[in-house]
Amino acid sequence: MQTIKVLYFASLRELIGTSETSIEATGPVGAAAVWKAVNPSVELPGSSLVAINQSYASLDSMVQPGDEVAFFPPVTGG
Amino acid sequence: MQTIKVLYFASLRELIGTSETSIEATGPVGAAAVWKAVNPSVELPGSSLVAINQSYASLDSMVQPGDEVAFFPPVTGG
Amino acid sequence: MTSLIRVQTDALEPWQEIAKFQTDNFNGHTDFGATATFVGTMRDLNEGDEVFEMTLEHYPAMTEKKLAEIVVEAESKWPLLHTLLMHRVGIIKPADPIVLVAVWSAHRAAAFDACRFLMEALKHQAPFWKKENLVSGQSRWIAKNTPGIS
Amino acid sequence: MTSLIRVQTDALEPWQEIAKFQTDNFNGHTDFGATATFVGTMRDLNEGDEVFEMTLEHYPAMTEKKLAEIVVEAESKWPLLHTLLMHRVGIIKPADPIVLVAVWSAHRAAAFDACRFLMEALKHQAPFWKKENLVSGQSRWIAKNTPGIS
Repeated sequence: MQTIKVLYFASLRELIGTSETSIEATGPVGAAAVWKAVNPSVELPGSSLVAINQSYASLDSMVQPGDEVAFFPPVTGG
Repeated sequence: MQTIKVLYFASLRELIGTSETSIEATGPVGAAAVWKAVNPSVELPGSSLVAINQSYASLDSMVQPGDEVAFFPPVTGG
Repeated sequence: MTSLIRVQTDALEPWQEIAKFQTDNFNGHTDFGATATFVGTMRDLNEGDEVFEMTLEHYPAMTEKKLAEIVVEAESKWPLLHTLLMHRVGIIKPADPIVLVAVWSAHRAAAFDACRFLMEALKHQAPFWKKENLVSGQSRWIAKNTPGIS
Repeated sequence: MTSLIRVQTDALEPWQEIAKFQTDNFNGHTDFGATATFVGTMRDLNEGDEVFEMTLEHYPAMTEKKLAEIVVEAESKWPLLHTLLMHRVGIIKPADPIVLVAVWSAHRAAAFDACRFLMEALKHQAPFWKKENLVSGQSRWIAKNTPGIS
Protein backbone atom coordinates (compact mmCIF):
# COMPACT_ATOMS: atom_id res chain seq x y z
CA MET A 1 0.00 0.00 0.00
CA GLN A 2 1.46 3.30 -1.13
CA THR A 3 0.25 6.88 -1.09
CA ILE A 4 -0.94 8.85 -4.12
CA LYS A 5 -0.54 12.57 -3.42
CA VAL A 6 -3.36 14.70 -4.85
CA LEU A 7 -2.84 18.44 -5.44
CA TYR A 8 -5.28 21.21 -6.42
CA PHE A 9 -4.45 24.64 -7.75
CA ALA A 10 -6.17 27.98 -8.33
CA SER A 11 -9.97 27.80 -8.73
CA LEU A 12 -9.96 24.02 -8.14
CA ARG A 13 -8.10 24.53 -4.88
CA GLU A 14 -10.79 27.00 -3.84
CA LEU A 15 -13.58 24.71 -5.05
CA ILE A 16 -12.28 21.81 -2.95
CA GLY A 17 -11.17 24.00 -0.05
CA THR A 18 -7.73 22.43 0.30
CA SER A 19 -4.51 22.36 -1.70
CA GLU A 20 -3.50 18.78 -0.99
CA THR A 21 -4.86 15.40 0.03
CA SER A 22 -3.88 11.78 -0.54
CA ILE A 23 -5.22 8.28 -1.02
CA GLU A 24 -3.70 4.89 -0.49
CA ALA A 25 -3.42 2.55 -3.46
CA THR A 26 -2.07 -0.94 -4.07
CA GLY A 27 -2.02 -0.71 -7.87
CA PRO A 28 -2.52 1.68 -10.80
CA VAL A 29 -5.72 3.73 -10.85
CA GLY A 30 -7.08 6.09 -13.54
CA ALA A 31 -6.78 9.83 -12.87
CA ALA A 32 -10.56 10.22 -13.12
CA ALA A 33 -10.98 7.52 -10.50
CA VAL A 34 -8.52 9.28 -8.20
CA TRP A 35 -10.67 12.42 -8.40
CA LYS A 36 -13.83 10.42 -7.71
CA ALA A 37 -12.22 8.66 -4.75
CA VAL A 38 -11.20 11.88 -3.02
CA ASN A 39 -14.12 14.08 -4.16
CA PRO A 40 -17.07 11.73 -4.45
CA SER A 41 -19.63 14.55 -4.37
CA VAL A 42 -17.88 17.15 -6.59
CA GLU A 43 -17.79 16.84 -10.35
CA LEU A 44 -14.46 17.79 -11.94
CA PRO A 45 -15.07 20.97 -14.00
CA GLY A 46 -15.01 20.19 -17.72
CA SER A 47 -12.04 22.39 -18.65
CA SER A 48 -9.79 20.97 -15.92
CA LEU A 49 -6.27 19.75 -16.63
CA VAL A 50 -4.45 16.83 -15.05
CA ALA A 51 -0.74 16.34 -14.40
CA ILE A 52 0.92 13.17 -13.15
CA ASN A 53 4.36 13.63 -11.61
CA GLN A 54 4.46 17.20 -12.97
CA SER A 55 3.75 16.21 -16.57
CA TYR A 56 0.49 16.78 -18.40
CA ALA A 57 -1.70 13.68 -18.58
CA SER A 58 -5.32 12.88 -19.37
CA LEU A 59 -8.20 11.68 -17.20
CA ASP A 60 -7.65 8.23 -18.73
CA SER A 61 -3.99 8.15 -17.69
CA MET A 62 -3.03 5.66 -15.01
CA VAL A 63 -1.67 6.92 -11.71
CA GLN A 64 0.77 4.59 -9.97
CA PRO A 65 1.08 4.19 -6.18
CA GLY A 66 3.68 6.77 -5.08
CA ASP A 67 2.77 9.21 -7.88
CA GLU A 68 1.72 12.82 -7.48
CA VAL A 69 -1.43 13.80 -9.38
CA ALA A 70 -2.57 17.39 -9.76
CA PHE A 71 -5.88 18.87 -10.92
CA PHE A 72 -6.06 22.48 -12.07
CA PRO A 73 -7.87 24.87 -14.43
CA PRO A 74 -6.39 26.10 -17.75
CA VAL A 75 -3.13 27.92 -17.11
CA THR A 76 -2.98 31.71 -17.42
CA GLY A 77 0.61 32.77 -16.80
CA GLY A 78 2.91 35.02 -18.80
CA MET B 1 18.56 77.18 -64.72
CA GLN B 2 18.59 75.34 -61.41
CA THR B 3 20.95 72.86 -59.76
CA ILE B 4 20.31 69.15 -59.36
CA LYS B 5 22.41 67.82 -56.47
CA VAL B 6 23.81 64.33 -57.08
CA LEU B 7 24.92 62.16 -54.13
CA TYR B 8 26.76 58.83 -54.00
CA PHE B 9 27.04 56.47 -51.05
CA ALA B 10 29.09 53.46 -49.98
CA SER B 11 30.62 51.43 -52.86
CA LEU B 12 29.21 53.86 -55.47
CA ARG B 13 30.89 56.76 -53.67
CA GLU B 14 34.16 54.86 -53.84
CA LEU B 15 33.57 53.89 -57.48
CA ILE B 16 33.05 57.52 -58.50
CA GLY B 17 35.63 58.87 -56.06
CA THR B 18 33.41 61.63 -54.69
CA SER B 19 30.34 61.86 -52.48
CA GLU B 20 28.61 64.75 -54.21
CA THR B 21 28.42 66.60 -57.49
CA SER B 22 25.78 68.62 -59.31
CA ILE B 23 24.42 69.49 -62.72
CA GLU B 24 22.40 72.43 -63.97
CA ALA B 25 18.99 71.77 -65.47
CA THR B 26 16.21 73.87 -66.95
CA GLY B 27 13.56 71.14 -66.87
CA PRO B 28 12.83 67.59 -65.71
CA VAL B 29 15.37 64.93 -66.57
CA GLY B 30 15.24 61.15 -65.99
CA ALA B 31 17.36 59.74 -63.16
CA ALA B 32 19.27 57.51 -65.64
CA ALA B 33 20.07 60.58 -67.74
CA VAL B 34 21.35 62.42 -64.66
CA TRP B 35 23.79 59.57 -64.03
CA LYS B 36 24.89 59.59 -67.68
CA ALA B 37 25.38 63.34 -67.66
CA VAL B 38 27.67 63.30 -64.62
CA ASN B 39 29.36 59.94 -65.23
CA PRO B 40 29.51 59.56 -69.02
CA SER B 41 32.22 56.89 -68.87
CA VAL B 42 30.97 54.80 -65.89
CA GLU B 43 28.05 52.42 -66.16
CA LEU B 44 25.71 52.40 -63.16
CA PRO B 45 26.05 48.98 -61.45
CA GLY B 46 22.97 46.86 -62.05
CA SER B 47 21.88 46.46 -58.45
CA SER B 48 22.04 50.22 -57.71
CA LEU B 49 19.19 52.06 -56.04
CA VAL B 50 18.01 55.61 -56.71
CA ALA B 51 16.40 58.11 -54.36
CA ILE B 52 14.95 61.47 -55.33
CA ASN B 53 14.57 63.95 -52.47
CA GLN B 54 15.27 61.15 -49.96
CA SER B 55 12.53 58.86 -51.30
CA TYR B 56 13.11 55.71 -53.32
CA ALA B 57 12.58 56.19 -57.05
CA SER B 58 13.44 54.31 -60.23
CA LEU B 59 15.84 55.09 -63.05
CA ASP B 60 12.82 56.14 -65.11
CA SER B 61 11.70 58.65 -62.47
CA MET B 62 11.96 62.32 -63.43
CA VAL B 63 14.28 64.58 -61.46
CA GLN B 64 13.20 68.20 -61.27
CA PRO B 65 15.56 71.18 -61.19
CA GLY B 66 16.31 71.84 -57.52
CA ASP B 67 15.93 68.15 -56.58
CA GLU B 68 18.46 65.97 -54.80
CA VAL B 69 19.12 62.62 -56.46
CA ALA B 70 21.17 59.87 -54.80
CA PHE B 71 22.69 56.69 -56.19
CA PHE B 72 23.69 53.86 -53.85
CA PRO B 73 24.04 50.07 -53.56
CA PRO B 74 21.51 47.82 -51.75
CA VAL B 75 21.23 48.88 -48.11
CA THR B 76 22.76 46.70 -45.39
CA GLY B 77 21.91 48.32 -42.05
CA GLY B 78 20.41 46.83 -38.92
CA MET C 1 25.65 28.25 -23.76
CA THR C 2 23.95 29.70 -20.68
CA SER C 3 20.30 29.26 -19.73
CA LEU C 4 18.76 30.84 -16.69
CA ILE C 5 15.21 30.18 -15.50
CA ARG C 6 13.92 31.92 -12.40
CA VAL C 7 10.54 32.18 -10.69
CA GLN C 8 10.46 34.87 -8.03
CA THR C 9 8.18 36.75 -5.64
CA ASP C 10 10.49 39.79 -5.67
CA ALA C 11 9.90 42.64 -8.12
CA LEU C 12 11.33 41.98 -11.57
CA GLU C 13 13.45 44.65 -13.28
CA PRO C 14 13.68 43.20 -16.79
CA TRP C 15 16.23 45.54 -18.39
CA GLN C 16 18.56 45.31 -15.43
CA GLU C 17 18.20 41.53 -15.41
CA ILE C 18 19.02 41.23 -19.11
CA ALA C 19 22.05 43.51 -18.76
CA LYS C 20 23.24 41.59 -15.69
CA PHE C 21 22.74 38.16 -17.29
CA GLN C 22 24.78 39.31 -20.28
CA THR C 23 27.52 40.94 -18.17
CA ASP C 24 27.78 37.94 -15.86
CA ASN C 25 27.88 35.30 -18.55
CA PHE C 26 28.98 36.50 -21.98
CA ASN C 27 29.92 40.15 -22.00
CA GLY C 28 32.02 41.05 -25.02
CA HIS C 29 31.22 37.78 -26.78
CA THR C 30 31.18 38.16 -30.54
CA ASP C 31 29.14 35.10 -31.51
CA PHE C 32 25.63 36.51 -31.08
CA GLY C 33 24.30 38.97 -33.62
CA ALA C 34 20.70 39.01 -32.45
CA THR C 35 18.90 39.40 -29.13
CA ALA C 36 15.10 39.23 -29.01
CA THR C 37 13.24 39.91 -25.80
CA PHE C 38 9.68 40.07 -24.53
CA VAL C 39 8.38 41.56 -21.31
CA GLY C 40 4.81 41.10 -20.09
CA THR C 41 3.55 43.78 -17.72
CA MET C 42 0.44 43.96 -15.57
CA ARG C 43 -2.31 46.24 -16.88
CA ASP C 44 -4.91 47.76 -14.58
CA LEU C 45 -7.85 47.11 -16.87
CA ASN C 46 -9.15 43.72 -17.96
CA GLU C 47 -12.45 42.93 -19.65
CA GLY C 48 -13.66 46.42 -18.80
CA ASP C 49 -12.96 46.18 -15.06
CA GLU C 50 -10.38 48.06 -13.05
CA VAL C 51 -7.91 45.68 -11.45
CA PHE C 52 -6.37 46.65 -8.13
CA GLU C 53 -3.85 43.82 -7.86
CA MET C 54 -3.29 40.28 -9.00
CA THR C 55 -2.28 37.08 -7.20
CA LEU C 56 -0.11 34.79 -9.27
CA GLU C 57 -0.19 31.18 -8.09
CA HIS C 58 1.89 28.34 -9.50
CA TYR C 59 2.74 24.64 -9.07
CA PRO C 60 6.42 25.01 -8.16
CA ALA C 61 7.76 21.54 -9.01
CA MET C 62 5.91 21.44 -12.32
CA THR C 63 6.71 25.04 -13.23
CA GLU C 64 10.40 24.34 -12.91
CA LYS C 65 10.15 21.14 -14.95
CA LYS C 66 7.94 22.62 -17.65
CA LEU C 67 9.99 25.80 -18.12
CA ALA C 68 13.15 23.72 -18.42
CA GLU C 69 11.40 21.53 -21.02
CA ILE C 70 10.31 24.44 -23.19
CA VAL C 71 13.80 25.95 -23.09
CA VAL C 72 15.25 22.59 -24.20
CA GLU C 73 12.61 22.42 -26.93
CA ALA C 74 13.49 25.93 -28.17
CA GLU C 75 17.19 25.07 -28.12
CA SER C 76 16.48 21.99 -30.24
CA LYS C 77 14.46 23.98 -32.79
CA TRP C 78 16.78 26.99 -33.17
CA PRO C 79 20.52 27.58 -32.79
CA LEU C 80 20.26 29.57 -29.56
CA LEU C 81 23.34 30.74 -27.69
CA HIS C 82 21.74 31.91 -24.43
CA THR C 83 18.25 31.96 -22.95
CA LEU C 84 16.83 33.91 -20.03
CA LEU C 85 13.35 33.24 -18.65
CA MET C 86 11.96 34.90 -15.53
CA HIS C 87 8.45 34.94 -14.06
CA ARG C 88 6.88 36.66 -11.08
CA VAL C 89 4.56 34.94 -8.62
CA GLY C 90 2.71 36.24 -5.55
CA ILE C 91 1.12 39.67 -5.30
CA ILE C 92 1.49 41.75 -8.49
CA LYS C 93 0.52 45.41 -8.86
CA PRO C 94 -0.39 47.26 -12.07
CA ALA C 95 2.72 48.30 -14.08
CA ASP C 96 4.75 45.45 -12.53
CA PRO C 97 6.64 43.30 -15.04
CA ILE C 98 5.36 39.69 -14.79
CA VAL C 99 7.40 37.76 -17.32
CA LEU C 100 10.66 38.19 -19.20
CA VAL C 101 11.91 36.09 -22.11
CA ALA C 102 15.24 36.88 -23.80
CA VAL C 103 17.18 34.85 -26.35
CA TRP C 104 20.54 35.35 -28.02
CA SER C 105 21.39 33.81 -31.38
CA ALA C 106 23.74 34.41 -34.31
CA HIS C 107 20.95 35.66 -36.59
CA ARG C 108 17.70 37.50 -36.14
CA ALA C 109 15.22 35.00 -37.59
CA ALA C 110 16.10 32.39 -34.96
CA ALA C 111 16.03 34.97 -32.16
CA PHE C 112 12.61 36.33 -33.13
CA ASP C 113 11.09 32.89 -33.70
CA ALA C 114 12.49 31.36 -30.51
CA CYS C 115 11.46 34.31 -28.32
CA ARG C 116 7.89 34.11 -29.55
CA PHE C 117 7.80 30.32 -29.27
CA LEU C 118 9.03 30.46 -25.67
CA MET C 119 6.43 33.06 -24.75
CA GLU C 120 3.55 31.10 -26.32
CA ALA C 121 4.76 27.80 -24.84
CA LEU C 122 5.07 29.42 -21.41
CA LYS C 123 1.57 30.89 -21.59
CA HIS C 124 -0.04 27.66 -22.79
CA GLN C 125 1.92 25.09 -20.78
CA ALA C 126 3.52 26.50 -17.64
CA PRO C 127 1.30 26.03 -14.56
CA PHE C 128 0.69 29.62 -13.50
CA TRP C 129 -2.71 31.07 -12.62
CA LYS C 130 -3.77 34.67 -12.23
CA LYS C 131 -6.44 35.89 -9.86
CA GLU C 132 -7.58 39.46 -10.24
CA ASN C 133 -8.61 41.55 -7.26
CA LEU C 134 -10.84 44.26 -8.67
CA VAL C 135 -11.20 47.83 -7.46
CA SER C 136 -14.89 46.96 -6.91
CA GLY C 137 -13.85 44.52 -4.16
CA GLN C 138 -14.65 41.40 -6.15
CA SER C 139 -12.02 38.91 -7.19
CA ARG C 140 -11.93 36.41 -10.04
CA TRP C 141 -9.64 33.86 -11.66
CA ILE C 142 -8.67 34.68 -15.23
CA ALA C 143 -10.31 31.99 -17.34
CA LYS C 144 -7.92 31.97 -20.31
CA ASN C 145 -5.11 33.84 -22.01
CA THR C 146 -5.53 36.36 -24.80
CA PRO C 147 -4.51 34.94 -28.19
CA GLY C 148 -0.87 35.24 -29.24
CA ILE C 149 -1.63 35.65 -32.93
CA SER C 150 -3.41 38.77 -34.18
CA MET D 1 2.26 58.00 -27.41
CA THR D 2 6.01 58.53 -27.52
CA SER D 3 8.30 57.70 -30.42
CA LEU D 4 12.02 58.21 -30.32
CA ILE D 5 14.33 57.66 -33.30
CA ARG D 6 18.04 58.24 -32.92
CA VAL D 7 21.09 57.66 -35.11
CA GLN D 8 24.34 58.02 -33.22
CA THR D 9 28.11 57.59 -33.47
CA ASP D 10 28.38 57.03 -29.70
CA ALA D 11 28.30 53.54 -28.23
CA LEU D 12 24.78 52.18 -27.78
CA GLU D 13 23.79 50.59 -24.45
CA PRO D 14 20.45 49.04 -25.42
CA TRP D 15 19.15 47.90 -22.02
CA GLN D 16 20.01 51.21 -20.39
CA GLU D 17 18.38 53.07 -23.28
CA ILE D 18 15.17 51.05 -23.02
CA ALA D 19 15.02 51.55 -19.24
CA LYS D 20 15.69 55.28 -19.61
CA PHE D 21 13.13 55.75 -22.41
CA GLN D 22 10.52 54.06 -20.24
CA THR D 23 11.45 55.96 -17.08
CA ASP D 24 11.55 59.30 -18.88
CA ASN D 25 8.28 58.90 -20.73
CA PHE D 26 5.86 56.42 -19.24
CA ASN D 27 7.13 54.90 -16.02
CA GLY D 28 4.34 53.32 -13.99
CA HIS D 29 1.88 53.49 -16.89
CA THR D 30 -0.62 50.65 -16.79
CA ASP D 31 -1.77 50.64 -20.40
CA PHE D 32 0.96 48.50 -21.94
CA GLY D 33 0.99 44.77 -21.26
CA ALA D 34 3.65 43.84 -23.80
CA THR D 35 7.13 45.04 -24.73
CA ALA D 36 9.02 43.39 -27.57
CA THR D 37 12.59 44.36 -28.33
CA PHE D 38 15.34 43.43 -30.73
CA VAL D 39 19.05 44.24 -30.52
CA GLY D 40 21.47 43.61 -33.38
CA THR D 41 25.10 43.20 -32.34
CA MET D 42 28.29 43.09 -34.39
CA ARG D 43 29.83 39.63 -34.82
CA ASP D 44 33.52 39.16 -35.55
CA LEU D 45 33.01 36.50 -38.18
CA ASN D 46 31.22 36.93 -41.51
CA GLU D 47 31.28 34.59 -44.50
CA GLY D 48 34.17 32.72 -42.92
CA ASP D 49 36.39 35.78 -42.45
CA GLU D 50 37.46 37.42 -39.21
CA VAL D 51 36.24 41.00 -39.03
CA PHE D 52 38.34 43.53 -37.14
CA GLU D 53 35.90 46.44 -37.29
CA MET D 54 33.08 47.82 -39.38
CA THR D 55 32.35 51.25 -40.80
CA LEU D 56 28.68 52.09 -40.91
CA GLU D 57 27.81 54.80 -43.44
CA HIS D 58 24.40 56.35 -43.96
CA TYR D 59 22.51 59.03 -45.90
CA PRO D 60 21.51 61.25 -42.97
CA ALA D 61 18.57 63.16 -44.45
CA MET D 62 17.04 60.04 -45.96
CA THR D 63 17.73 57.87 -42.90
CA GLU D 64 15.79 60.25 -40.73
CA LYS D 65 12.90 60.44 -43.20
CA LYS D 66 12.77 56.69 -43.86
CA LEU D 67 12.94 55.66 -40.20
CA ALA D 68 10.14 58.10 -39.38
CA GLU D 69 8.08 56.62 -42.24
CA ILE D 70 8.48 53.04 -41.08
CA VAL D 71 7.53 53.99 -37.50
CA VAL D 72 4.40 55.71 -38.84
CA GLU D 73 3.65 52.63 -40.95
CA ALA D 74 4.03 50.31 -37.93
CA GLU D 75 1.79 52.60 -35.85
CA SER D 76 -0.85 52.45 -38.58
CA LYS D 77 -0.74 48.64 -38.74
CA TRP D 78 -0.71 47.88 -34.99
CA PRO D 79 -2.02 49.63 -31.86
CA LEU D 80 1.39 50.68 -30.56
CA LEU D 81 1.77 52.82 -27.48
CA HIS D 82 5.48 53.69 -27.70
CA THR D 83 8.31 53.01 -30.14
CA LEU D 84 12.06 53.31 -29.71
CA LEU D 85 14.46 52.93 -32.62
CA MET D 86 18.21 53.53 -32.36
CA HIS D 87 21.04 52.84 -34.82
CA ARG D 88 24.80 53.23 -34.65
CA VAL D 89 26.90 54.74 -37.44
CA GLY D 90 30.65 55.26 -37.75
CA ILE D 91 33.27 52.83 -36.50
CA ILE D 92 31.81 49.67 -34.91
CA LYS D 93 33.79 47.00 -33.09
CA PRO D 94 32.81 43.34 -32.56
CA ALA D 95 30.32 42.90 -29.68
CA ASP D 96 29.05 46.47 -30.13
CA PRO D 97 25.27 46.80 -30.36
CA ILE D 98 24.34 48.29 -33.76
CA VAL D 99 20.57 48.56 -33.72
CA LEU D 100 17.80 48.61 -31.14
CA VAL D 101 14.06 48.32 -31.80
CA ALA D 102 11.58 48.34 -28.91
CA VAL D 103 7.79 48.59 -29.01
CA TRP D 104 5.15 48.78 -26.30
CA SER D 105 1.57 47.69 -26.87
CA ALA D 106 -1.43 46.47 -24.86
CA HIS D 107 -1.06 42.87 -26.08
CA ARG D 108 1.78 40.62 -27.15
CA ALA D 109 0.75 39.76 -30.72
CA ALA D 110 0.95 43.41 -31.79
CA ALA D 111 4.24 43.95 -29.96
CA PHE D 112 5.92 40.89 -31.52
CA ASP D 113 4.60 41.60 -35.01
CA ALA D 114 5.46 45.30 -34.95
CA CYS D 115 8.97 44.75 -33.58
CA ARG D 116 9.78 42.28 -36.32
CA PHE D 117 8.19 44.45 -38.99
CA LEU D 118 10.24 47.47 -37.90
CA MET D 119 13.44 45.46 -37.94
CA GLU D 120 12.79 44.05 -41.42
CA ALA D 121 11.68 47.42 -42.80
CA LEU D 122 14.77 49.08 -41.33
CA LYS D 123 17.09 46.47 -42.83
CA HIS D 124 15.47 46.60 -46.27
CA GLN D 125 14.70 50.30 -46.58
CA ALA D 126 16.85 52.49 -44.34
CA PRO D 127 19.94 53.82 -46.17
CA PHE D 128 22.73 52.33 -44.07
CA TRP D 129 25.76 50.52 -45.50
CA LYS D 130 28.31 48.35 -43.73
CA LYS D 131 31.93 48.04 -44.74
CA GLU D 132 33.96 45.31 -43.07
CA ASN D 133 37.63 45.76 -42.27
CA LEU D 134 39.03 42.26 -42.05
CA VAL D 135 41.78 41.00 -39.80
CA SER D 136 43.60 40.08 -43.02
CA GLY D 137 43.90 43.80 -43.86
CA GLN D 138 41.36 43.71 -46.69
CA SER D 139 38.10 45.61 -46.57
CA ARG D 140 34.79 45.01 -48.32
CA TRP D 141 31.26 46.33 -48.49
CA ILE D 142 28.60 43.89 -47.35
CA ALA D 143 26.59 43.08 -50.47
CA LYS D 144 23.27 42.19 -48.87
CA ASN D 145 21.53 41.36 -45.62
CA THR D 146 20.95 37.88 -44.26
CA PRO D 147 17.32 36.79 -44.64
CA GLY D 148 14.88 37.66 -41.85
CA ILE D 149 12.80 34.51 -42.25
CA SER D 150 14.28 31.13 -41.39
